[in-house]
Amino acid sequence: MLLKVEKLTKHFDGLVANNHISFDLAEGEILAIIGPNGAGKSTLFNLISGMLPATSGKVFLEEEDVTGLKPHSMAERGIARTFQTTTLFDELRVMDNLAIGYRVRTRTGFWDALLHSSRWRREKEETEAKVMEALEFIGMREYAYHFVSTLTQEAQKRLAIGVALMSDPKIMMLDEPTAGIIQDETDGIMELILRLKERGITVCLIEHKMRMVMDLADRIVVLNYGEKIAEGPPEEISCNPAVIEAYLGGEHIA
Amino acid sequence: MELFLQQVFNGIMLGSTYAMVALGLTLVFGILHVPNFAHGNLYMLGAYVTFFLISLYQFGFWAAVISSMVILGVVGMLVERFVYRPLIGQPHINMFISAIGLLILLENSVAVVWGTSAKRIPHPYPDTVHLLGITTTQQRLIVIVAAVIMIILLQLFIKKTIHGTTIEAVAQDREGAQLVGINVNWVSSMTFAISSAFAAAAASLMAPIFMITPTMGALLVMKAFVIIILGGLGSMQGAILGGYILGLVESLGGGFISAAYKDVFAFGALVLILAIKPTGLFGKESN
Amino acid sequence: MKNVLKLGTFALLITGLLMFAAACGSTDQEPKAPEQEQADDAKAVDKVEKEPIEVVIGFTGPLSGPAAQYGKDNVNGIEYGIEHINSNGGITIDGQKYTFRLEAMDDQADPTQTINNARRMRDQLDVPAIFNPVFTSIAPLMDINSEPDNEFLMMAYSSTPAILHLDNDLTVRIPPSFLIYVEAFADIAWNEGWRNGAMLVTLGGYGDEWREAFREVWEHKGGKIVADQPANYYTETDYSTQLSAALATNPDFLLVGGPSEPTALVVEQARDLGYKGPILLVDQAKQDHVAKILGGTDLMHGVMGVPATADVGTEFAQEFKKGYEEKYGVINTWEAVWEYTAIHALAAAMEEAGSVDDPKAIREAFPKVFPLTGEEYPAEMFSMGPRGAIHGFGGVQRIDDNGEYTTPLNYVWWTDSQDVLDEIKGVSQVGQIELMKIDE
Amino acid sequence: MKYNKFLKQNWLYLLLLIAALSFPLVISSRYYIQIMITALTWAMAALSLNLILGYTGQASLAHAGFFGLGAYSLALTTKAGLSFWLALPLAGAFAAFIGLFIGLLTLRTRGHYFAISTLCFGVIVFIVAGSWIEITKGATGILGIPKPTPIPIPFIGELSFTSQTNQYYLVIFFLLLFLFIIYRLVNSLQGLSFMAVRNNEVLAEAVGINTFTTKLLSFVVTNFLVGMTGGIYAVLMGGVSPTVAGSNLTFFWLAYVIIGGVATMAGPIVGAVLVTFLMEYMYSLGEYRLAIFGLILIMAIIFFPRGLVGVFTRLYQKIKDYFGGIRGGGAGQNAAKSRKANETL
Repeated sequence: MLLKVEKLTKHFDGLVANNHISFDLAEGEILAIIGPNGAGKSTLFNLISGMLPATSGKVFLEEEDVTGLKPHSMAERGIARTFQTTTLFDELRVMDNLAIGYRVRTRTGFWDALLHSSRWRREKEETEAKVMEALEFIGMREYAYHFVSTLTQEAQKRLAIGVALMSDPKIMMLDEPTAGIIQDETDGIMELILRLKERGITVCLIEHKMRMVMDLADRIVVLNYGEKIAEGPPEEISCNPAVIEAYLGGEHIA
Repeated sequence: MELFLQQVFNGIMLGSTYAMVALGLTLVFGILHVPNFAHGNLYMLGAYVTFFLISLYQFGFWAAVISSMVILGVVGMLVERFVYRPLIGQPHINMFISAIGLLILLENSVAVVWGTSAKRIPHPYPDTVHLLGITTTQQRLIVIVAAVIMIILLQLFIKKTIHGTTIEAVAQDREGAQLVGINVNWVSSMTFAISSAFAAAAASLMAPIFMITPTMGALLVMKAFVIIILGGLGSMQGAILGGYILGLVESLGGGFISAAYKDVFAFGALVLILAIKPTGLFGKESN
Repeated sequence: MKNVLKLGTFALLITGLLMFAAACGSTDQEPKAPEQEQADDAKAVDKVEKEPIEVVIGFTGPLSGPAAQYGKDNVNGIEYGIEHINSNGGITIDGQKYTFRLEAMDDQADPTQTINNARRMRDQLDVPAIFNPVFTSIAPLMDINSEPDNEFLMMAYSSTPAILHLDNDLTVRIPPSFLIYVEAFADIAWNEGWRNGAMLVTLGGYGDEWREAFREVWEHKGGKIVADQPANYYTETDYSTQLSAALATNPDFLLVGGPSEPTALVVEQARDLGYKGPILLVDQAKQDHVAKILGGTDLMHGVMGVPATADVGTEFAQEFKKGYEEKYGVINTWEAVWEYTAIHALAAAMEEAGSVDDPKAIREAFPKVFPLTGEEYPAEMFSMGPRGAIHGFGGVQRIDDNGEYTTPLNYVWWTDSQDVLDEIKGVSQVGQIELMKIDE
Repeated sequence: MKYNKFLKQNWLYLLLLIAALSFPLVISSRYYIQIMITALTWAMAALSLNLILGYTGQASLAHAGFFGLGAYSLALTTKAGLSFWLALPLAGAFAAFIGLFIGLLTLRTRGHYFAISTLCFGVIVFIVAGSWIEITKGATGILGIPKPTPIPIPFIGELSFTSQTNQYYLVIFFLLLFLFIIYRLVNSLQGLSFMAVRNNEVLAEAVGINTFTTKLLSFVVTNFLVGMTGGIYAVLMGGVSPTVAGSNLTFFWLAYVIIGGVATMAGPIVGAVLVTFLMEYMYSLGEYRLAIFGLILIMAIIFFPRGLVGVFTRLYQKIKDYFGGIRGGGAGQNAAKSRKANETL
């Protein structure tokens, strides 16, 4: 098992956001996490990636206990993530954003920078090459020198995936990669995610667009009120009564 | 034992100033997130206005105190409108710079207008009082009592009036308050007015006991920041309690340990406590 | 477009400010450009009655910030002195008349700004002498006042003994060392039979040295310092904490002091706390100023400090006091008195040296201008020590239990020679003079 | 060919460098040279402040505190007989070392909390400098710091630092050194980490940057540089007193950075030189001077939060766009913003 989540629990001031959630992530698959608003999906992401400390429960990456590690250590170990509201370095250019994404794989420090050591030169060239490759991969070559704030929503979503990709992750956790963009553009992002899979990257994504989830995911985990209520392949989930109840119930309340 | 009681009394008296100044500051920093570093200078301005009214226009002490509060309230509103409101949405350091600019402006303007020599307001209540082995003056007792009354009045204002509850609403949820139709700009203005008026009240009450100088608020504002951060941003109870505690710590620490280093205790405590709990003693974990 | 507008507004504002600055500057007498001065000289030669030449004297010190009033007292003294010198026709060297003007610059007691100011005054106004009243600024000035072709006379106003440890040939130290008061206070206190002293002196370079010096002298006598509770007189507003702690030790006397205003507050707060014993004031605080702030001597029974200048007793001193208060709206302090006399000494030294722009010659001529006595000056100066210290009295005065000032005691401190004492008694206008020897 | 291109791109900087180097040769006034020495010393302090504040986004208000630590360290070591050239890096190292501890304590806080926390530390340094009389000599300070040890030069004699002109060159030398260090640091992958932290700490952490150590590195380097600056200041003034650790200095340096242009190489220098000269020029305003400075500061931050360098770059770009005319859409806007990004790759 690449990633193993065991009974992960999070309380906020007595409020239970995640309750004993367990699931596995196999190498090379695309796992989708779905659930109504407030089901605790993003909190779960935050717990796995180390942004929030879990109240209890454990996370294993390739059998190693990685519970409670800082986000940067998780990134170093190969878990990259994106955020629900597109999060980029908006004061910097596209290429700088990507270069920062690769920073975790480089070691250039104060003295290297000051003395222009061989490592400084090597890593600079390495980073340049990686950036070019990533630009190619996300299809944004001509935007290299643009500022993030001048990009369209869709391009920003692509770039966010590109930044996460830069660290050569084993697992990419994408939090609603298509939120806030139109249908045509969604297809482009879907295609990008499939290409990630082709590269051998394991994907774990939170998504609301059901069609996309059904097309993409190998397996689905369903959360409701912080509990896991179902897990299985798409066709099984789509006719699971508990899931339908959760979604329909949710609709009714809304 | 007598000395101990005397120092406790001194501490409470000192704490009254701290509590009132910190309370005003917690309104603007804790609620509006404006790091009003010039708060101590508004305090100083309040003392000068009182001095001016008493010495030039022969106002009675209490009339001068109240007038000074009103005038500083207006000054506070102007400060909010022209110094801080234009900077909303910019990096937080910008408001800091603006506050420093205001601090320099106020301190030096006062020095130009009223001169740099220390000013004094004659004691309205100079008689000495003996109490439980403590010797003090009526004025000091009045300061302590008046501070308590004012703090209670402010609490009542915030809890019981519409204006007060809107401030509390903005404090708890700025966007939410905006959504339900509260005019946030107006609330900001009013908060600044109350905050400055409170500083003026503190300064005016102290004026007959202390010297009035253009630099009288410089260290005070830093202490007020220490108090509200330790007491929890935006928490009025925290500010009040923190104010009295700091007053006591200083008078007992200064009296029994070291007078030269007494300020180091307060500032050192802040650095250490923030190191252990980066969001302050009563700060909350954010999601 | 909006940015251009903003930039325009900003530029306009700045320009406005600068013009305002220029306008304000021009209300002062503009320093003469060198060419103009030469032209004046040329003209002067033609005339039978030569036009007086204006000599600019420099001052840099705190005129804003916490120590601003201290700086202003100094400036007032020098300025008042210059006014009198000029109204008496200035000085005359080789038939040429010279008048004076003071250029006072603010440095907020920040040594960096002190140096900048000094450079500026040397460079643009060609000042032959610079007054400074802050020890931490005087020291770096002594670092640059001997540069060849750029010398200036350091007119140092500091009673700190440490100043004489700095070797400098172009320095004049104006006030006497405060060690006089330390010795005198200790003597008097000891003779009164007091043994336990509590100190509540200001923090800062001056206060620190004062406290330490007094402790040394007092403990040497066998007395005890039962409490040492320093407070920063420039920033603190309430001294109850320190006072309560100091008074709890039941001292025989209290040594307090810093600038006069906060010192008055300390005296008042000490009485409020029920202390009725004697209080000694360090020399920075001025007794009659403190009394004025406290509305009389009611709270000051048993206070001992540096005498008020009026008690030099001469007609001139009375006139000086009145004139000064009328002109500046504040009581004249010791700083004002010493600086007033010192600028007269400087003018006399220039006349004696026959030069207004050769600091070395002026400094060498300095010892020859004394004595300056109470008939014409508010302070008396008798001679100059080898390291540039002016020899004037240090005096002590007490307020008795009825709130009346007693006759001050003055000390000849630079020598133990009875002859010198007799000689001085012959010219001095003051009453009681005692002998005391302090290292220069 | 290559040199031609270099000249074309950097003519302005070369011109400024030549102007700076020839300044004391052209200007004979000791006053102006002194002001320049002051301005450039403050520029050094502002440059290092810009590293933590501008590039890393952490408002350290303990800057004067560390400046003071460096100054006192140099005063004590040179008075004990150590050569200036050893004492100076030691002063930097001392400030950096204390900075490491204070960084460990304070860098966990963010935004206003960090600012106030560091400000408190600055005030502590100030109080201790004034109160720990045994070491610091209290408010009087330490006097008589010897001038830098002369550097022997074969055949010519030696380079001493007693003259004002040589002191000016001493300052210029260190200013250029600082510029070099900060330029190299900022324009590297390490610098990119700083900017990532400034721009979005959460994201930076998520993409694998250890934001805490990144901030700590920036803080330590900043304090090393400002500690050295304090040492230089101490030797130039020949003495130190607690004023060198006063938070007023921090406020002024902050003003230089902001007025000049935050997160730009030139900004702190432009700000320091301009404001220092402006304050000297406004001298005749007397007491009004500081009040007006306060007013200028407020207006500057409201109208030009990006500082003068930002304004000039934009104006320059506008003029270029106007004459260039047929540039691709959006290019002008991008280029105008590009002052914020640095040529990293």
